[in-house]
Amino acid sequence: MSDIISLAPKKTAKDFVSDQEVKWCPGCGDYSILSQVQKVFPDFDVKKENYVFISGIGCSSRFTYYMDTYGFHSIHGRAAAVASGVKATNPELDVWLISGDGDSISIGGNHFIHLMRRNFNIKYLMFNNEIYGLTKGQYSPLSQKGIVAKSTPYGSVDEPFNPLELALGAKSTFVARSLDRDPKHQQMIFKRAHEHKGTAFVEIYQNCPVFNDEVFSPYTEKDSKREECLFIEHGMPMVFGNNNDKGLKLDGLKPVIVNIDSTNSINDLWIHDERDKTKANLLAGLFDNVSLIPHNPRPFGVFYVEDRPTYEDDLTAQIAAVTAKKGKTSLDKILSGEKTWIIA
Amino acid sequence: MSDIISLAPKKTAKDFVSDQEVKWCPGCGDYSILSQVQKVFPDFDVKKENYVFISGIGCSSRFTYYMDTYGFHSIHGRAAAVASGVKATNPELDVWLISGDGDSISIGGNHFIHLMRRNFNIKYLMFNNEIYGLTKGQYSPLSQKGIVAKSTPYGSVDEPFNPLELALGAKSTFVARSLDRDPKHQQMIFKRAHEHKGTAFVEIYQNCPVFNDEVFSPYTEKDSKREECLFIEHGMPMVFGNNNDKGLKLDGLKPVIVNIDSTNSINDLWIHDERDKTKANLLAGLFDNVSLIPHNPRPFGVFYVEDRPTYEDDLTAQIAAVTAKKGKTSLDKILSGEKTWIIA
Amino acid sequence: MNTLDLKSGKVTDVREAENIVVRFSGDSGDGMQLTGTQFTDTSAFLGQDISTFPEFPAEIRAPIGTVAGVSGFQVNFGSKEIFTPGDMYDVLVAMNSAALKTDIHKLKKGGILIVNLAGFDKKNLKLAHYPEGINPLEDGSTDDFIVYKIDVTRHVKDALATSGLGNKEMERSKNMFVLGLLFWMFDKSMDYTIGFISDKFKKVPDIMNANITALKSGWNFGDNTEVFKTRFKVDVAKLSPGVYRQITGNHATAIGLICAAEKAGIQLFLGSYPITPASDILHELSKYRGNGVKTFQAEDEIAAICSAIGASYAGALGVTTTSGPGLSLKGEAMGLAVITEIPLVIVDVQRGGPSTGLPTKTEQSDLLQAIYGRHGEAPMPVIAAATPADCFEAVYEAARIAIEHMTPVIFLSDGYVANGSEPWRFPNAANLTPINCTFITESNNPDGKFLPYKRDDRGVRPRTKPGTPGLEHRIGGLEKQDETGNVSYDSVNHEKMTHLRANKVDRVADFIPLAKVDTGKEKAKICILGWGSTYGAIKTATLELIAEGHDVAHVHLRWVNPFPRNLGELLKGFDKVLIPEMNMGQLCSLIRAKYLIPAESYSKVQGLPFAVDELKSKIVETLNSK
Amino acid sequence: MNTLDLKSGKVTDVREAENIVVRFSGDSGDGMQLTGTQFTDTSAFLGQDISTFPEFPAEIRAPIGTVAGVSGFQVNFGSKEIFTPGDMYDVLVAMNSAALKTDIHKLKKGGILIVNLAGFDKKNLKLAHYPEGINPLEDGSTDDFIVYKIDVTRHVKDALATSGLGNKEMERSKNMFVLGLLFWMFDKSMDYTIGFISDKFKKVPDIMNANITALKSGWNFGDNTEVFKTRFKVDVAKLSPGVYRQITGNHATAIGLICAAEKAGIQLFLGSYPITPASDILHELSKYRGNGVKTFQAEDEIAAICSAIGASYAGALGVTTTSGPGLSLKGEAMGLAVITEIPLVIVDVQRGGPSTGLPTKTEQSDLLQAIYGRHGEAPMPVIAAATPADCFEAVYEAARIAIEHMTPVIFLSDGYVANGSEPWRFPNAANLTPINCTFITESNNPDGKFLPYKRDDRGVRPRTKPGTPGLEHRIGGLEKQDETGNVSYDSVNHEKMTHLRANKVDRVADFIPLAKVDTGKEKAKICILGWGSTYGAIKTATLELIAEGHDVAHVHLRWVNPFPRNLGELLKGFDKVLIPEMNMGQLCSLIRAKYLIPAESYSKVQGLPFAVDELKSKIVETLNSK
Ligand SMILES: Cc1ncc(C[n+]2csc(CCOP(=O)(O)OP(=O)(O)O)c2C)c(N)n1
Ligand SMILES: Cc1ncc(C[n+]2csc(CCOP(=O)(O)OP(=O)(O)O)c2C)c(N)n1
Ligand code: SF4
Ligand code: SF4
Ligand SMILES: [Mg+2]
Ligand SMILES: [Mg+2]
Repeated sequence: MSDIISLAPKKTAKDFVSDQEVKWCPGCGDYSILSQVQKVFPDFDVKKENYVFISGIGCSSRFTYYMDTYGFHSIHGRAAAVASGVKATNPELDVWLISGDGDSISIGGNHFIHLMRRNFNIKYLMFNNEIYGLTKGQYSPLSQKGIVAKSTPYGSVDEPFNPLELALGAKSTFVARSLDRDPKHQQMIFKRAHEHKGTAFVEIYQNCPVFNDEVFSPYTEKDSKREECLFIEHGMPMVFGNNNDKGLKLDGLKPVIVNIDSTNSINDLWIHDERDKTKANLLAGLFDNVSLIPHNPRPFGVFYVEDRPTYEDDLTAQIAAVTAKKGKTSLDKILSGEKTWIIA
Repeated sequence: MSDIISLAPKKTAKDFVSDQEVKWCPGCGDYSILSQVQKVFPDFDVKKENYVFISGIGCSSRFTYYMDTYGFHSIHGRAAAVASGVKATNPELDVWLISGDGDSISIGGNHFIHLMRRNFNIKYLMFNNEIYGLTKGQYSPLSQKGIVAKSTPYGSVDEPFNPLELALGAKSTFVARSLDRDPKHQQMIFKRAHEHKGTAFVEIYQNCPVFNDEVFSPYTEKDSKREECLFIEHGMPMVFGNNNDKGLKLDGLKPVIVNIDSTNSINDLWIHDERDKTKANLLAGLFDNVSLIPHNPRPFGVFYVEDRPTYEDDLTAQIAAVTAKKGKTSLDKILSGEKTWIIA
Repeated sequence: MNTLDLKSGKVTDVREAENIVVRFSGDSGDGMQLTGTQFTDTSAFLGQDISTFPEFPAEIRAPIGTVAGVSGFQVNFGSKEIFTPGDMYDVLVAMNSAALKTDIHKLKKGGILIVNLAGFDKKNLKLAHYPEGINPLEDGSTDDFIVYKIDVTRHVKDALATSGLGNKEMERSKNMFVLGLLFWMFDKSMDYTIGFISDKFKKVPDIMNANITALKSGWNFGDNTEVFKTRFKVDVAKLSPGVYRQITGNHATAIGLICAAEKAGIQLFLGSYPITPASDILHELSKYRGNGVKTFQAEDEIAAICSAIGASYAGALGVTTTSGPGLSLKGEAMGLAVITEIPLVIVDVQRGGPSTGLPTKTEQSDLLQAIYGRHGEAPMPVIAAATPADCFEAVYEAARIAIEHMTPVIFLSDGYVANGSEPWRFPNAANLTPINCTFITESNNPDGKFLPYKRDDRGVRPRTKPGTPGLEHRIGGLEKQDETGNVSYDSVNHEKMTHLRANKVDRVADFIPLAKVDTGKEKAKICILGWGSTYGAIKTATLELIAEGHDVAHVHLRWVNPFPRNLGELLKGFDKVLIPEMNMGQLCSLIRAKYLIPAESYSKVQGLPFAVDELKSKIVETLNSK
Repeated sequence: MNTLDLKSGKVTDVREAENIVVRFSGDSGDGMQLTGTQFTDTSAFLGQDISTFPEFPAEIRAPIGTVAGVSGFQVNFGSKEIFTPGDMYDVLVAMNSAALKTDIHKLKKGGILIVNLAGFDKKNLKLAHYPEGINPLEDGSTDDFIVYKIDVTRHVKDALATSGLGNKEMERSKNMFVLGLLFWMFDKSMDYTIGFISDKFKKVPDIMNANITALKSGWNFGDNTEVFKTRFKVDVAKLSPGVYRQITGNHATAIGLICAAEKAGIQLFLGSYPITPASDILHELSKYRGNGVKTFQAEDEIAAICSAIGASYAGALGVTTTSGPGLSLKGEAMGLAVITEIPLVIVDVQRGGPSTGLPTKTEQSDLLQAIYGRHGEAPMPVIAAATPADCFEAVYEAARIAIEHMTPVIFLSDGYVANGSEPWRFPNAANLTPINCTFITESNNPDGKFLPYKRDDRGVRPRTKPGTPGLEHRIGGLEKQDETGNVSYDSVNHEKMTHLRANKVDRVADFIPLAKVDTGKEKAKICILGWGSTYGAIKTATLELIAEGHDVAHVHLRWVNPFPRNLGELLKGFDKVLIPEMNMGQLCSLIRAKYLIPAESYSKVQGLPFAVDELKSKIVETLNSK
């Protein structure tokens, strides 16, 4: 939460709608994400002028134009670097980074991992459609192996990343996953991300009806959703299934699916602890292809939260400490240096 | 191990010494690594001319010049990309990648993670001295937070990566750690790496006496080594300590240090399973600062091994499958395409 | 002339024309690209010369009905040689109000305007931002044209009433109705398109039949109703005899690379990162797994070029394809290829810049970057394609020089030639220029160690392949000692190597054709010097001006670095030199610097090719200026 | 002249000299850089003008005793104005055989050679690759010089016999002995260096005392022994009166940036990735946390420039520093800064290229890349520093133009000025040119929405700071509509914006000084046009030639883009224009292209600055050629 308390009348979602025509394809999952962001913003104690959206290039990155806030639509893969400079310069700004799967983890992979370790207080929304939308349908490093796409007509031979594992491996302090088709869940996650002081990485499954339609449908469609999704919540047991009749248990280091019945009570289930990195890694590892029999459900929610000083706070503190100790050097002193001589 | 069986008389370490003067500083840890590589090479069933060394830029990357093999000293951070092209083109070559911590995970971070997921059969030796040697002493993304270095005179505010966690998060199929001052251990690890079919990532703690002297001394000096190092071996219990009197036990998901005595027998210890990714992550997470009391020992050895098809094998197989199905199209057919017409 | 119609027996006004420009314009979802392509292919098949210009929005699918969402396809076909898609249209098909708004200003006076009435209802007019109450079809603004208002939607629905398809599906055939109508109007056979539809939808017979029905009812609509007064007759072209195909620039680039690698007897490796308008080369090449072509979709442009460098090092023809922003990222690695003297083809399909700029528009603004865009003295040859089919030959040449001269070569294409298409009298594989790729297998130094930087008389170093016994050696980005290739910080050696590298590139001029006048005569009053995709427009303008009695000549540069040996001399023979470029005068500054002649720049930076007419006026104006 | 020695009372030959060039040369571990710096600082302190040239190997510490490991420090000091570190040395100190081998060829005939005998034993001779049995001190090859062979090692050990230090530690003071000797020879006070040693080793008194003892025994050695026949007397220089300091180019760059930001009233943010020879700017700036300077060591050069762009966007002066390979990587992001019209200073400390090239050597070969090295039409101003101290003013100007004209600006330095040093009459902070940085706080559009791309009469758009209520707006890399800054794919708008951006940069010429003759007169027979670090050598050559009766003039270009308005006119006044550059003629091609004058290039690509003598011969040769 920002330290700045707004005195102005409460804003509404509409206050965050810019005058630019939204140009995504009909049915694109991006619409829902835009709308949820616009809906939760009035709830934050942040002055409108302090929001800054920074994006890379991709369909998703056009997001910036649609928010009536400050916005910078930068270049492909570099939003994290631009945002780092913004936040380092002015920590009071509430910086949101919007990026696609390609933008984030293909060309932007280096800045992505370095942002995670540095932990600037930036909210990172990655729209994952497992495809390059804007360039019309090439596979991305998050596309499933074997995908037939424009640049790989015989099926890709690329093993995809597991983006949450990657973020955790890069020392992310906040890792979450949500879905375009679940507005309430998104809103909850955006609020949690905003509360977190540090880089909050949120992966959002986003359907691209044009180039990769329905890759996430098991998780978004009514008839499969409750069997395939595991909605995790801190301190709560891991329950899923059409009738909330299934659960995950930990057998040593292995998650096992159990039926909740007379032998397995809800009390035996794995209780989600979002502060436990090992468990967060285990959860992130639940990444089975739905065609496997049997297979684990896919978790959604906040996987992991860690308190670690932000980069900008440490930097500010260092500046304060050095200034306190040595004071500010005057320009004239800087110009003259330690040793001078006079020519008469 | 390469498929190619050499018929020539067995080579010796000397056969791999090039005619170029070695130009590292006196006492640099790089010397030992060079020498261990030259020592193990004759044991591999690979023709000398099939070895290719590819490096980026840094003190470590000069390695290439000192091996009497094919070598390509490329540009800063890009060795992984160059090596991928080499291996994709000619899978028979035995490709070794040499890189520093900055080269690999600062500027080269993106190629690093993508190489891990693609799993080309490449041996990756990362010389970690937690500093930029060649550019004379700036901190690297692996330097400890607070380090005073040329570019951060008041102590760095950068949280470092844990390189093994990063590699695991990026889907590495082979992750190991060794030390410059332990020749035998290095040789063993290089052999293991070479046996692995896939990208084998080996981090080597390497002392830079000029710019970051003794950062790893707790792990290399006689008087502390056995207390601070945990040498892990597949199927073996995790024992360490001056008298082999300490061990690691798993308490649920938490590693705990125990004294091996009447209450804790060696049989209760955590047995290393290099095929278990969760445990590999736990081991990689043993990354305590030695100044902490108490603190975990630092593991050395092979953390994780996974069998996954290599990129080049999948690519070759796809080419074979498509060729088998569709045959090779003649140039004339390619030139004419499907539809032509005649002008008389 | 009034004449008996060929098929129906009705009397219609049949106009004969040498060439006709048709523009299909509609919403991105209306299938205009497909319609245009079918119309083009049919014309080509019938033996007419053609040139096309597809234009589409940067958004995948901008909101339906808006100006931002308009997608256009322009084709110029005729019985004479065609070099451009035409400045103004004879016929404009506008599927909705936004399309009309976008394109009407380029319809010739007296030209034919065909509109789909359903696209002009209140909603569509509003989406196109026409002021409330204004309908361009009714306010007199289209009076200069012959307007046909057709309720395409209704006709299609009528025709498909019994098809069992839903409303939406029926509507999708709108474009086929229009296409059928155009076929009737230009008396073109529907066979080609019927074949295409049958093939494309063979698994969904409902859709196949619907499309064919729509196509035929379009034809019949023209044939049966009395609405249309005019048909056109365009003769087949007097093209050189031979076997032809239709090809786009990107497609020609892809197969040019395949041919070059196969002719050289080496693997083709493409390291690429998708980017508009270059991605189609990656898409096309990825289809050729059966030929062993290795395409590698890298994580970014830097990895793409570096993987290609690695591939070339390992013995392949390494290629990387990109557009402006990607080229900017490749600069450092290009320097590595220069100093390691490794063959590499860098394809840059230029688009509107700077920065992300205008991704789907064309421009020639990367020329100076191609020549100078990396640190240090890092020269490399640069070649540019003149037309879609010329992409084949130009990229083939690029590969030949790269392989035979051990150097990276930049091949410049642009959005206009990349997406445009033309008929191509493709060569026989056997007749392609041989490419000599020799890997050295034994030391070139009788006295001992292999000398990887010992040059032949062309200044070219030997090519090795890792895996060759006895030739183990190291290369890299640090300055290298002459001959041995070992690292050297010696001052004089550095200067020597800098000159050796520069000379090697300069001497490529000995292996390329001399410059010559393409159209017109030597020592004319004015020379129009062009490079790249302005070729067609300049040639057409020159031809027309000569026909009109002006003393104009056209010189086209294929290699922009090095220049042909005789270029200076040739240019000095003209009174004036005018250089039209889709940039701010980049070639012009190179020519002025090298030859000290007062060449003038004619710059257009609109993301659009030159129109022949604007070129002509500018040329005449320059001729008349003192 | 023979004269009574000032202090000792002995009669020695005291030579008066206007200036003297001393070269300290030894192994990387011998402390030559420190020795040279102390000698330089002392000379400067005594009021002499100086110019220095440190040269060191690319390896951190190449094997001891080898030629690869030689580290040199050259200083030219004198009573006249000094503009270069000198071509040839009057005095060469060679600490070992490799040093002699590397540097002897530049010792003047009759010059003084001081050698450390211990560095000429069998082992050292072999390490320097002298043939078996050959010792350059004994084979007559040094007969042209006055040679002093001193067993420095032994003398030092003798002097420190009672110090209680070990052998190795004693040996470390060798360089101080030599320094003391040189101080004696040039009659310079040891006070400055004693102060320095006392300060540096205040925590280790043993070492402090050892160094001071060694220094003094060097002096005494000169004073007491009869070995030395010659001492020198160099007067203080007639420099303009004022307070001086000693400064290197990189240091001057760092503080220039601090001053610019503070004068503009904004934060200074440096996003940088280490690279030789630019890293010292990062090191220096990172010391100023107390002044709120934010340095950010990025993961790579792309992140470095992008973070700087973000910082400027957020209200800071964003700066990024690098050398050639890094500049190549920044091209794409530079285009983003161009189209978003954000202030940004890009510092490129040029080094030998291409690729990794010669990292520790100097070159001017990034000029054309600075001007053209990015895709699309992406112009930006480029300024270059002439001397170490001039880095301050040039980078300050770069920042001023960046901030006041809302544009990225490239500041070119090079390894030679970056590491070289000179006395600097530094300015008062109060007298620095003001820099006007205004952030707009209210809409500039009376009729409504804020117009982020509405320009003032200099063609400059307003600067905003996120956090300002009511001015929320979006910018980015897609082409933008004039005034509103909204995305626009309109053709005519694109051309307009391209011209607006170009004009804005061109109009910077209205805010920079006109070109003028630096030395010599207008309309001389020949103009030597230079830019960047060739300044001193060209000026010296010009002065000497004029003194020798030649009609030569020197024009120096500080802004290489845009050119000063009168440059063409000025240059056309000369019969000939010769452009010496440490590249293959890059400025030359710009001048020829722009003004169509037959400027000739004089190219040197040896990773080394021009020698005055070679310049003079070339100038005379050009004067005499027809
Ligand atoms: C340097 C550079 N390389 C490539 C491109 C082309 N490009 C634009 S967006 C994109 C990928 C888009 O995919 P993603 O990030 O997943 O976003 P989406 O469109 O799917 O939302 C690519 C390759 C570019 N604009 N710039
Ligand atoms: C593009 C580019 N940026 C920066 C550099 C400068 N540089 C060379 S090596 C290096 C880092 C070296 O550190 P590391 O990779 O850890 O290797 P080490 O020298 O410690 O072995 C840097 C920053 C360069 N050569 N190229
Ligand atoms: S292409 Fe896909 S991701 Fe892009 S706007 Fe269309 S539906 Fe959305
Ligand atoms: S600087 Fe450090 S890493 Fe580099 S060669 Fe010297 S000791 Fe080794
Ligand atoms: Mg995507
Ligand atoms: Mg290192």
